Amino acid sequence: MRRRPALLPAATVVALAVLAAPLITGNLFWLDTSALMAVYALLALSVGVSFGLCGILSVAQASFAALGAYTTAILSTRYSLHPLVGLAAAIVLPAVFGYPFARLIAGMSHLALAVATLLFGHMLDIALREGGDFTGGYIGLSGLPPVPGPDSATWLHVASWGMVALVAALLGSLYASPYGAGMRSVRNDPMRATADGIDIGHMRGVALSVAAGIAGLGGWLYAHHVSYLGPESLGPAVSISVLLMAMVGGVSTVLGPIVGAVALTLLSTLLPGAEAAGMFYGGTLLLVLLAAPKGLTSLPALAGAQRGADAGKENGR
Amino acid sequence: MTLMAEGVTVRFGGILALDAVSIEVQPGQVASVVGSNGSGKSTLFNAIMGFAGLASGAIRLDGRAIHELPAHRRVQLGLCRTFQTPRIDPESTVFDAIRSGGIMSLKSGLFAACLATPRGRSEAAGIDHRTEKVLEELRLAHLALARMGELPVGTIRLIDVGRAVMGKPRFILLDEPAAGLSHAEQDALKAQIRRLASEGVGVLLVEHNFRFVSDVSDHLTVLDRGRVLGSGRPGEVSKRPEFVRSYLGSFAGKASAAASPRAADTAAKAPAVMPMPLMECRKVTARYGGIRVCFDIDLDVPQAGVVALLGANGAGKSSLLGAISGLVQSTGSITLDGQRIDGLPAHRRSECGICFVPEIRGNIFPAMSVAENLELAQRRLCAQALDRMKAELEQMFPRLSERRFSPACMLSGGEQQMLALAMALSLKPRILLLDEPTQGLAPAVYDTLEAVVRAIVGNGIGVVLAEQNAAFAARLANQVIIIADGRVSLRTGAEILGDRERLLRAYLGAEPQEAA
Amino acid sequence: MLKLARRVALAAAAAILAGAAALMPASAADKKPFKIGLLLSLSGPAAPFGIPERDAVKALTDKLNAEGGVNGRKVELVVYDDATNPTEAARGMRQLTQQGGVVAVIGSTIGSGTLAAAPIAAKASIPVLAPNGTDAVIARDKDYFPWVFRTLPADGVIGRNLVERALAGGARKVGLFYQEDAYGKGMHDMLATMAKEKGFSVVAAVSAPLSATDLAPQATRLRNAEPDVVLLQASAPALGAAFVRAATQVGLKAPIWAQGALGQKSFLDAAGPAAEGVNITLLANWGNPTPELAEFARILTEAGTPPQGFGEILAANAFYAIVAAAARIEGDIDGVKLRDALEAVCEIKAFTPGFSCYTRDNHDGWTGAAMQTAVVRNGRFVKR
Amino acid sequence: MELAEFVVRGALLGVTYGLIACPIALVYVTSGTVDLAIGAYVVLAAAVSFAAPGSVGMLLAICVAMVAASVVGVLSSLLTRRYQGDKLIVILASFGFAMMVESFVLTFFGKDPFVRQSGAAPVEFLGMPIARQSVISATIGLVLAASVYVLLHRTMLGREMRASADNARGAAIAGIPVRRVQLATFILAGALAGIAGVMTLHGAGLIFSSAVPLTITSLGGAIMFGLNRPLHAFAGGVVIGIVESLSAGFAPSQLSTLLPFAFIFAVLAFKAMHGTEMAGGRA
Repeated sequence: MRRRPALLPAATVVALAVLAAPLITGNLFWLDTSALMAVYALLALSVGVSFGLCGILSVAQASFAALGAYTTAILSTRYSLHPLVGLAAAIVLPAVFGYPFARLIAGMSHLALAVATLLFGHMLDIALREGGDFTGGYIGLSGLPPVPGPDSATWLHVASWGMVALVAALLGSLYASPYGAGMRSVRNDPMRATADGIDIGHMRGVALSVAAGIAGLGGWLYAHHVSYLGPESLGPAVSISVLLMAMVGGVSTVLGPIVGAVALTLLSTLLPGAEAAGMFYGGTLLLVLLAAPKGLTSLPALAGAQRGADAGKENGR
Repeated sequence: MTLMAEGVTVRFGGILALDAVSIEVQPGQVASVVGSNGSGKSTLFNAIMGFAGLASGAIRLDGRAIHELPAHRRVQLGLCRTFQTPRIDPESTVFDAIRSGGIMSLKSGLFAACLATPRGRSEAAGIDHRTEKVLEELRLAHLALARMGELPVGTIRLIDVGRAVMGKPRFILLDEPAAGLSHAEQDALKAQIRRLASEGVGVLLVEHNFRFVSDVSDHLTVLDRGRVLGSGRPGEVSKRPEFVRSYLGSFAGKASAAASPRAADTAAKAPAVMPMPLMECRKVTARYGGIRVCFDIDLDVPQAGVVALLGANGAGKSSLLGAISGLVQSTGSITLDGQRIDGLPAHRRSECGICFVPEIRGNIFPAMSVAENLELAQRRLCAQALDRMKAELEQMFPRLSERRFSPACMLSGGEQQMLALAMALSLKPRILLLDEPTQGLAPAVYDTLEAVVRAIVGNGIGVVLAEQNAAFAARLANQVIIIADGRVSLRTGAEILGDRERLLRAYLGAEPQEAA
Repeated sequence: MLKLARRVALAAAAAILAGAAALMPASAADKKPFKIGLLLSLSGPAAPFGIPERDAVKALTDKLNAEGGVNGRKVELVVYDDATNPTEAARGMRQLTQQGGVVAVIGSTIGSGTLAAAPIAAKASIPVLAPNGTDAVIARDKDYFPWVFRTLPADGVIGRNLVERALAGGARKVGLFYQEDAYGKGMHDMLATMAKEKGFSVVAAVSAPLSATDLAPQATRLRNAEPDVVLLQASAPALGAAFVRAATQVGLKAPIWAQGALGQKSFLDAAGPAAEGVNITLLANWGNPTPELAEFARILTEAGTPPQGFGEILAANAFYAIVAAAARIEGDIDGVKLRDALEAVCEIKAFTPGFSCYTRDNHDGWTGAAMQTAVVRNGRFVKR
Repeated sequence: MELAEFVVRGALLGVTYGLIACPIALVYVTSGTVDLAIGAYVVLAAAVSFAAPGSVGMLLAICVAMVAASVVGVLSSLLTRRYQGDKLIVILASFGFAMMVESFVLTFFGKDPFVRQSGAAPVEFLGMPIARQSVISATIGLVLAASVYVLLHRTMLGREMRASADNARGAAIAGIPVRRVQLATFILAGALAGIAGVMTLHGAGLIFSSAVPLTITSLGGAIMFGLNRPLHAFAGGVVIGIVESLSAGFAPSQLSTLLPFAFIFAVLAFKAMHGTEMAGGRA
């Protein structure tokens, strides 16, 4: 088995979504949570493509999602266009923006790039607030049409996880392809990649463009699911939390970011809330990072590797 | 139809790394560049490939100037290189590592990859097929699914060559591909290089392993400190004195007569094998991540004696010293004065008296002044010992007190080496590990350096000296251990200095492996 | 992870037991209790307002239940922290309406939270009492309009009121400092409109994000513009205090008129002597209380959460509106009945004067007459 | 004159950023990672000092900040020891810890602002009235920056820190316990942040949620002029303060918050395009 199993992540997503369906349909709160998890999963997948696959530590994924979300929100409220028109625009606009943006920032070190993208998020946030009636300003846009399709609880679950599964399938195929291997080598070793004849600037642009498109899709789902969109909805704080999700799940696999999104959303839902919420959430996060710094999906492999290392040590002594 | 470098000059800051170097490779030809460390071989590669900018000169491919193009464009035009230190992802499989060399030939792009279109899939299958073919040619098919990190460095180098071949290059630049390869692996590599040449690919080779070079090359260029020293057919070049000088150490020729008696002197003072060695290493194997670089090496270091580790670049000398000092992961036992120290972290071993001076003066702090460097090294000394140490160093290294306020990075190479030794002595070592102290130094400094090391030994310190410069090492050594391909190839006394033929053979890895 | 799961399970079990224990006396009572949802910002930037809101409703609920509830029905509270995040507010509304079984929701602390959550409440036919002044919350053109009621005068009304009072002395040149959120920006835009209407000029308008600490540059800019009067539109006590302190430091001498949201003890504490002479329009004045307000202060203090500012007032308004509506309902209470009852409420045991009536067309309830002018003297708000 | 006043006020404001940027850089040079909880120590110290008045309270506050910083120091050591190389995990872990501290402050010290005003009259400087506390804070800031310089260049611990940063391998060879030195740097960073917290408490004041914005602005300032020079980072913080002040003073209010961000972004993009990035950061 030389090929990475391209469709396995997507199949896993479908299987889990089907398994979870009976628990979720009939319970609107969990349905809501499930749709939100799907939004976060898409955003975390976007982190996966930009950072996990191509090594661009962008902390602006929620801002790309906001670009997509505002696009569809403005199209559907101001111009009364169908959400499906908005869907295309919400994916294309961030994707088109992502390429030159990546070329602009690609020369920075990891840390500078992270800071720069975070600042970009803040700037977009301010621009949206000051956008007046066009963006809804500080108050935001409300009354967005729902996700198109039958008005049933199950449909939302099917539609949102269907999107995640579709993206996972496309990414699974990308990750397994030689093209994906090229992106991975840009992440692992830009110099080596150059010596392989890869135009690393172009590759980074493509990766961030794809990532922004996926984030835009997440933004679309967010906008039409929540039906309200304000500057805080998909702000820099969300960018940081989806980065956490991707890292907690395992950033370099297709399934990892999805697992991370589900795990951390569950965590914030189940842990006690109010003033002390941050202590529980932050504390659990630290424990998870200590236990599995390469992500939850790496845990089985990690246990194996640890055993191997211990065995090696014993042999050495 | 040639690859040419014309009068290539490269500067790094004020340093002239390459000075008007010209070289030419024809299709189907194997051309090699040899030269000691720091002679500019890798810089030449970088200049040709676009990883280093030219100050003047030109790179031409089929007459077209390509030195303005970015590196990846040059690769797409048919140039390809390997790296001296293999750049690998330890997690990836051998199959993926080789396959990545073929990615640039993809015609289908992102959409084909995401949607797995028939065209994308057939292209991917084509690349996979070629990868399998290359694996078989390299006789590595059985390792296709092994992780890169688990392989010995020799295999990794071979894989790197395969990776370069995948791009169907017209010219291939191999940077020390044979370092660390076993004989069988070297043979596979030779076959691969010959096949490439016969298919019309031009090969440019940088290599220390002279036997390997003479076996495969059609043409040889000797570089020395950024200049072309000479060129011609391998058989002729190796007989020229300037080659021998560049290869075995710059004053090997002139010093051989003078050095032997001195070495013999030292040998008489301290017998080759001490009854009770100060430090004993048994079956030491060093590894970087998963890559093992030297294997099962035994080493005894006497008090007040010098053990010289000789061998070509990449043979595993530095890694062994790193393993002893605790900076490189290792297995095997290391005992100092009867105490096991192999479990200790590096800074504890330093406290026990193991002091390492890495190559290119790696123990000094470049941004800090000479005085600060020394104060750091002397910080554990009590007032009395400090005064004594200062006086001692003052006498040994008078230059350093003159330059006490300049930052270490502003010192000349020789002064830096003196500082590195002064810092090492300040730590009151019992064992001093010196890694290539002559590297990058002008021959004028060698005598000073030799005197200093003698003085150190005179103080009862055991010295392990890793050198490429065999002549320099042999002038000091009581015992000589020659390492080739990460293993001991010859263990002998200093008298080997008299037998230059044999030394050269062992050095080049031609001596039969040490009988256990 | 296993340990965590066990701990979560234990916590859940404990919560169920506690819930059951709480239910015991209620089920023993004559009538079924009804539940009110609190969808408030208990963490994040708006926590300084959300926390007192929750504390006030808790104290009032305990008191009401101790007195026998509404027509024999006790009140239970279900609390959800939206962390000052509209996404969480929407989710919280879903939880409260679907799982919490509430008949009314008080929230959210800030406008965007209410805007995100109100459509969900409307779908579930649950009335929402919004303790924020954001104009869009009570917009007639929205589908959720029939379900949202405001528990204070709208920002536009309060703002207009403030400007009128500040200019009553004949000032023509106005300076404005506002915080960068819907509350501040709304004032900024309205002031521009009013300037055209009334013929005064806005000589400088400066802003700062809620996270700003040192406002000396902003105060300097206002000082240099030489306004007759400075309007201070901030709800965050830290920001308001930082501004008046900066104003004293840089020598900004023009009188400052602050919006009622700063009518908080923490503003006075943080501003110290710099707050002296600051004029403010208050919803209620803890420093100079009516007898009812003094009683409320006593209840809060006894509950261990002494009064802080306006959050308690807004929450109490909301709470008593629900109580007043619930009192009109015979039989089981549900969202629809409660909404209908709310639309007929004219009498609330409110601490803010100026309540007219909630009607089918008017969900705003309070008018500008609610505001009273005060000035800071010796670290207290006193009637002007 | 007007311009000069905004520059001076900006510099005074920037001292706080500088005092936070400086420890960010200190931690970065010795351990190659960034402690995102640094702003949280500032808030924590301010809260403790607010709750416990007097000089004992101040000392206690600084100690608490140091203890909190040592937690991240130990975490960093644990994470890097087990999984070499990936500094990002440490950065994320420090963010998680910052969340915990913020929540801790909110739970135990409350939602109200932490401010303590002196009530002293402003002093005149070049004809502009300036709060006495600002002058004191700026003085303390400069003294601390100078002390950091002295510590780094005139003491053995400082030399060990610089040595660990300059050449970690060489430091280990010279017998310097690099990990312990790194932990010491974290604790020192905590102390600086603690002092910044106490200073801010007596100046502009802050609230439980100030931690993240403070960290981001200061990190931006630190990274602008090279994260591997603590004193450059301090200067970067001061420059950010000046840019903020000028922007608040002259830009339309809609843009005043955006401009400082845009300024840092532009500096970073400029550096990346001109290839000076390599000298500026190692990550």
